[in-house]
Amino acid sequence: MNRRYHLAVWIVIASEALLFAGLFALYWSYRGEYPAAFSSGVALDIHWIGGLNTFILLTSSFTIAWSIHMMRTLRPRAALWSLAATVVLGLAFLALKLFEWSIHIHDGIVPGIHYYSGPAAGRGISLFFTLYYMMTGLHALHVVAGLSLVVWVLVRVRRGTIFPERYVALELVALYWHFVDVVWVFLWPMFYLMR
Amino acid sequence: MPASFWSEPRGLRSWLLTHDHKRIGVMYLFTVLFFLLLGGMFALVLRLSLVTPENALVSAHTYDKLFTQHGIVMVWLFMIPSIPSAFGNILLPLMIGARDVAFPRLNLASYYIFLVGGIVVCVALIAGGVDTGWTFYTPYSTSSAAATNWAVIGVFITGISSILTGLNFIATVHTMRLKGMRWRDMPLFVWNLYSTSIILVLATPVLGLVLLLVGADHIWALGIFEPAAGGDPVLFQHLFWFYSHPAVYIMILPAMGVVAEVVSTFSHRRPAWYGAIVLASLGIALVGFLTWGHHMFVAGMSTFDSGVFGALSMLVAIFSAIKVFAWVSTMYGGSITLATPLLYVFTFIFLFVFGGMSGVAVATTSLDVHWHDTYFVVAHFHFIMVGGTMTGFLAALHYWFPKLSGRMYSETWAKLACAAVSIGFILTFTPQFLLGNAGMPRRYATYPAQYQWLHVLSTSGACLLALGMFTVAAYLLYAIVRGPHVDNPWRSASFEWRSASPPPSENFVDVPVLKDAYDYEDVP
Amino acid sequence: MTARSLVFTYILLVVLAAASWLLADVGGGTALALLIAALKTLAIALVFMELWIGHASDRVIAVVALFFVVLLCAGALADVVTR
Amino acid sequence: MNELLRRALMLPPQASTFARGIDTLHYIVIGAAMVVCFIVFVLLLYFAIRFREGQPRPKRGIPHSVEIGLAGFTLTVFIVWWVVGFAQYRDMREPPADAMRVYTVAKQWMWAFVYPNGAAAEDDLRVPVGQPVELVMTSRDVIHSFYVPAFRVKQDVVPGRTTNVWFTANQPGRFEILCAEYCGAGHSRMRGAVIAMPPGEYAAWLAGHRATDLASTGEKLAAEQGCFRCHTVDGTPHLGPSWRGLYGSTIPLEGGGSVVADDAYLTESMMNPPAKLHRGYPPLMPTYLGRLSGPEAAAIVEYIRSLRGGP
Repeated sequence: MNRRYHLAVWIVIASEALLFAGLFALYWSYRGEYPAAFSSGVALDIHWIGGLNTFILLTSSFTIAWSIHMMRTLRPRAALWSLAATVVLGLAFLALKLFEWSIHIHDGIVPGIHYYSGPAAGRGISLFFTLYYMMTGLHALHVVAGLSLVVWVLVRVRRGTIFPERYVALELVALYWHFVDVVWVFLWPMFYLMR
Repeated sequence: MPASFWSEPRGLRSWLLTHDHKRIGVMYLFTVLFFLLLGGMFALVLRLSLVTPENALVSAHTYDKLFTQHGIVMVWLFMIPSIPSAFGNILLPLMIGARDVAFPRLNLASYYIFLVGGIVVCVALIAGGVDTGWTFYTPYSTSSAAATNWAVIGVFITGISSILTGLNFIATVHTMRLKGMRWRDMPLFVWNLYSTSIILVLATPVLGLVLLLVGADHIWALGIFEPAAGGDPVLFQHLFWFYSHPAVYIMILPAMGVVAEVVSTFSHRRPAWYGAIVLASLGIALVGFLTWGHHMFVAGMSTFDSGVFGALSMLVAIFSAIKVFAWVSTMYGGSITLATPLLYVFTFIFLFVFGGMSGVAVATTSLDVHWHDTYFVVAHFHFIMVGGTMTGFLAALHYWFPKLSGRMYSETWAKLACAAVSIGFILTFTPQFLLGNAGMPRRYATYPAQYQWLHVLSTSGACLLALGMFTVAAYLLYAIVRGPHVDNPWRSASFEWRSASPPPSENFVDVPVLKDAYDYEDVP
Repeated sequence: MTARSLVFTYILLVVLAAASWLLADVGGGTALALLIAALKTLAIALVFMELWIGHASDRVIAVVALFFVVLLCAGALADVVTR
Repeated sequence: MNELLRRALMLPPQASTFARGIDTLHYIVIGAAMVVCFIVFVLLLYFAIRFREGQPRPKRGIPHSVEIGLAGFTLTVFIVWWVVGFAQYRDMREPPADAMRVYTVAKQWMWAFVYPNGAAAEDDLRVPVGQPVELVMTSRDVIHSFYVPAFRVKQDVVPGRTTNVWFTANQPGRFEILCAEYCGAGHSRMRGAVIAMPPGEYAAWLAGHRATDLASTGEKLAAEQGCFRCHTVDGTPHLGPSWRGLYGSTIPLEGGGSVVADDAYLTESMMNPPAKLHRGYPPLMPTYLGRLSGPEAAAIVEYIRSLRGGP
């Protein structure tokens, strides 16, 4: 009976992946057209926030996978705690992301090619940052969506409607959360590492 | 005999909040028919305005809005949802012996999302109209002052609806087949819907993204395709056509499914090369994603890419050719009854073959340089869309009309209408091939005077086509009220004909027993 | 999946992330960073998303989706590079 | 035969060296389409009559080998068409070295040409018969498409970059230029003409229009360097400020202050654009250091000076 739900979530993941594919294609094409501008753009990004956020999301992926393992080994309380950890980590990611954006906006780096007045000059730099805001913004939206699903599952675990005999909802939300993490796994090198 | 799904839970509320896939399919059918009427009206005014070279009927700006809105309404509000969402919803569960689709509530949600999307597009038509062409090419679409935002949001919403429909169908086919029904026992219509759903799910998100980028550019001037800071409009075309070429296969694959069923039923013979048709359907779905570049041979794309996309486009054409050979071979050695659905299928095959070959002609790189964006291309895709999907839709409408209403339409009127539609179509679009050869570009409000006689011919054909369509509507409505009662007029062996016509809301009264969908010997 | 495999995968992911970061500082190329990202994706998909022990159709969906993402990027990039 | 088919299919006259080859491939592909269509339809009708209800039915259907054979044959034919088609396409995309370069600017609903000798023309392009002509095109606003049906050539004109198309007229005459990419209300009025003239006549016409003074050499150089992609000459600002009335005016600078646009400022802006950036324009201009010699830069400044008068 659960087979259709797993299939449905995998199909949602596939279509969300294609949604990001459009932006990835734009990023790589513009990087092909303006390699220098994109390198100087990456150099301008705040690297410690990027690195820390990667660590946070990887850990949150682990904690939600761990909560499923706990549920399967009949320890719903431990599952609850690791779900709580996932939520905290997710919120930390969002906080760091907003903090990073505020720094950028303070430096004059804003989305939209006509408003760009940041340090680096030349063709393509404002494209890099417009893409940066669009891709990290869309990803942040997906983090918020994933996080609200995790909170919803956490509440149902606490209320006991999700218990070791029936926890398909937890598995589905975990799948979606892992997908959101995988998108960040690709975003991180593109915006923070590829100088 | 249990009451049919039409009357069983009575009351408007039971219809508006139904979970029954058949009722949702019927609601889709009527919504889609309304949009067909709307799009058709735009087309008729377009054709009438083109009768005079200096276009006395409408101003150039109004003409631009007309062909844009004709494109948007017909592509997203009729062609894409017509066979999958309307007939697919009604028949898919019946054909695989299932009680309902995998996610009934999601199915209802997808109908209402489609309805909202359609309404928002209509708001765009009223709030100043859209004049960017259904392709929304930047930088014109991001700089045009018309109500592009409304149309973009409306189409985005219908996109969400088609993703949900695709998801529902894939889940249904994977998990809800009757016990013992293997993949190779499924009817070909289900296989074609399954391939269409793969494209619906994978291609529509990219359209959603591109439309959001155009909308965002209007509201916040993001300028991601803006040449001012190095943006590249050709990249918009890459993303748009990555969706829009598979979208044309979303339109044709379900019609191919209908043709496969109709040919098999009216030849009373198992479909020839069943495996080849299934592989061709999946092939079209997957290889269809590789060929989008043939829309951009003269758009400023590199020669290398033009070569690669040209070759891949030839590959995808071969799958359609295999299907045509398979249909024709199905008729060899059958016992054929010439009913209207089969006549529509003849029209389909004739127009689809010529439309498809003209498509291969335009995919041949050097020929496309002369023909791109001319009336040759307009004629090509109308041969496939109207000649293909529309005749497929009409064949489906006639073939499953007894199943849905339990009544029979009058064959003589139907054959007359079929003749009118076919001749009207050929009269409308063959002159446009010649116009394209002569070099008349598409989307032209005024044209050099020497082409006038071709346009007059084309407009007269359009009127005949419209007349044919209204005749179809007339005698079908008449048949609903006064048609004689029938149960399985075509003596089809397919699963959906095993239950009563019209079927009860739980589809099969007794647990359905697995039978071969194409075994015509043991039909009652 | 067993507890041990979950923990081991998590450590592997962190190590790969750290390696990617250090290599970038040293001036590692684009391809290397993408390769490491692909490895991390593989680890997450196979272990955390249980593709390894899941149904074959889930694996097919994942592979087809990934193929089309790469296809779109490659098509657009190839055009820009060879223009 | 070629003339008969061309007239039957209403193709325009074959006025360029490409036309004949393309039309031949056209006849083959469309001929095949008609033949296949006819065969399929006749087969359908024959089957419909031969195997109608009640007629004796053969036991075995059409074997798989026929299917594979037909599919294989069709694919081979399609690939052959691609090979021929792509070869022709590649020739159309690589202009010969000795081609006459004409700079073209497409603007919402008109075409503007700048000849190699600096003479400018609108909507009508005069070319000598037999001489390869390469158009280096850019657009001022939206995507247009340069399309001459008689030459069987078409190329989109994309704003912000240059695209090329080349052709060789093989007979004198007036061949219509049309815009093939939808570009707004005037899309169907954006028509011009390529007037192919015998070489002698063309030389005479050109003599009458030769421009030798420094300003027009400057204009030619500006066109060659692609300045017109960002700067207009009719006063309307585009990606960069317009040159009309620029010389001698005081212009506001980014980050405050202003400067008189004299020879020194114009030359400096060419060599180091972001030094004194005109307020309100994005810092997009690449440097021309090493790409423009002293006299060439002076010629362009002279051309800008010639535009200082009223519009």
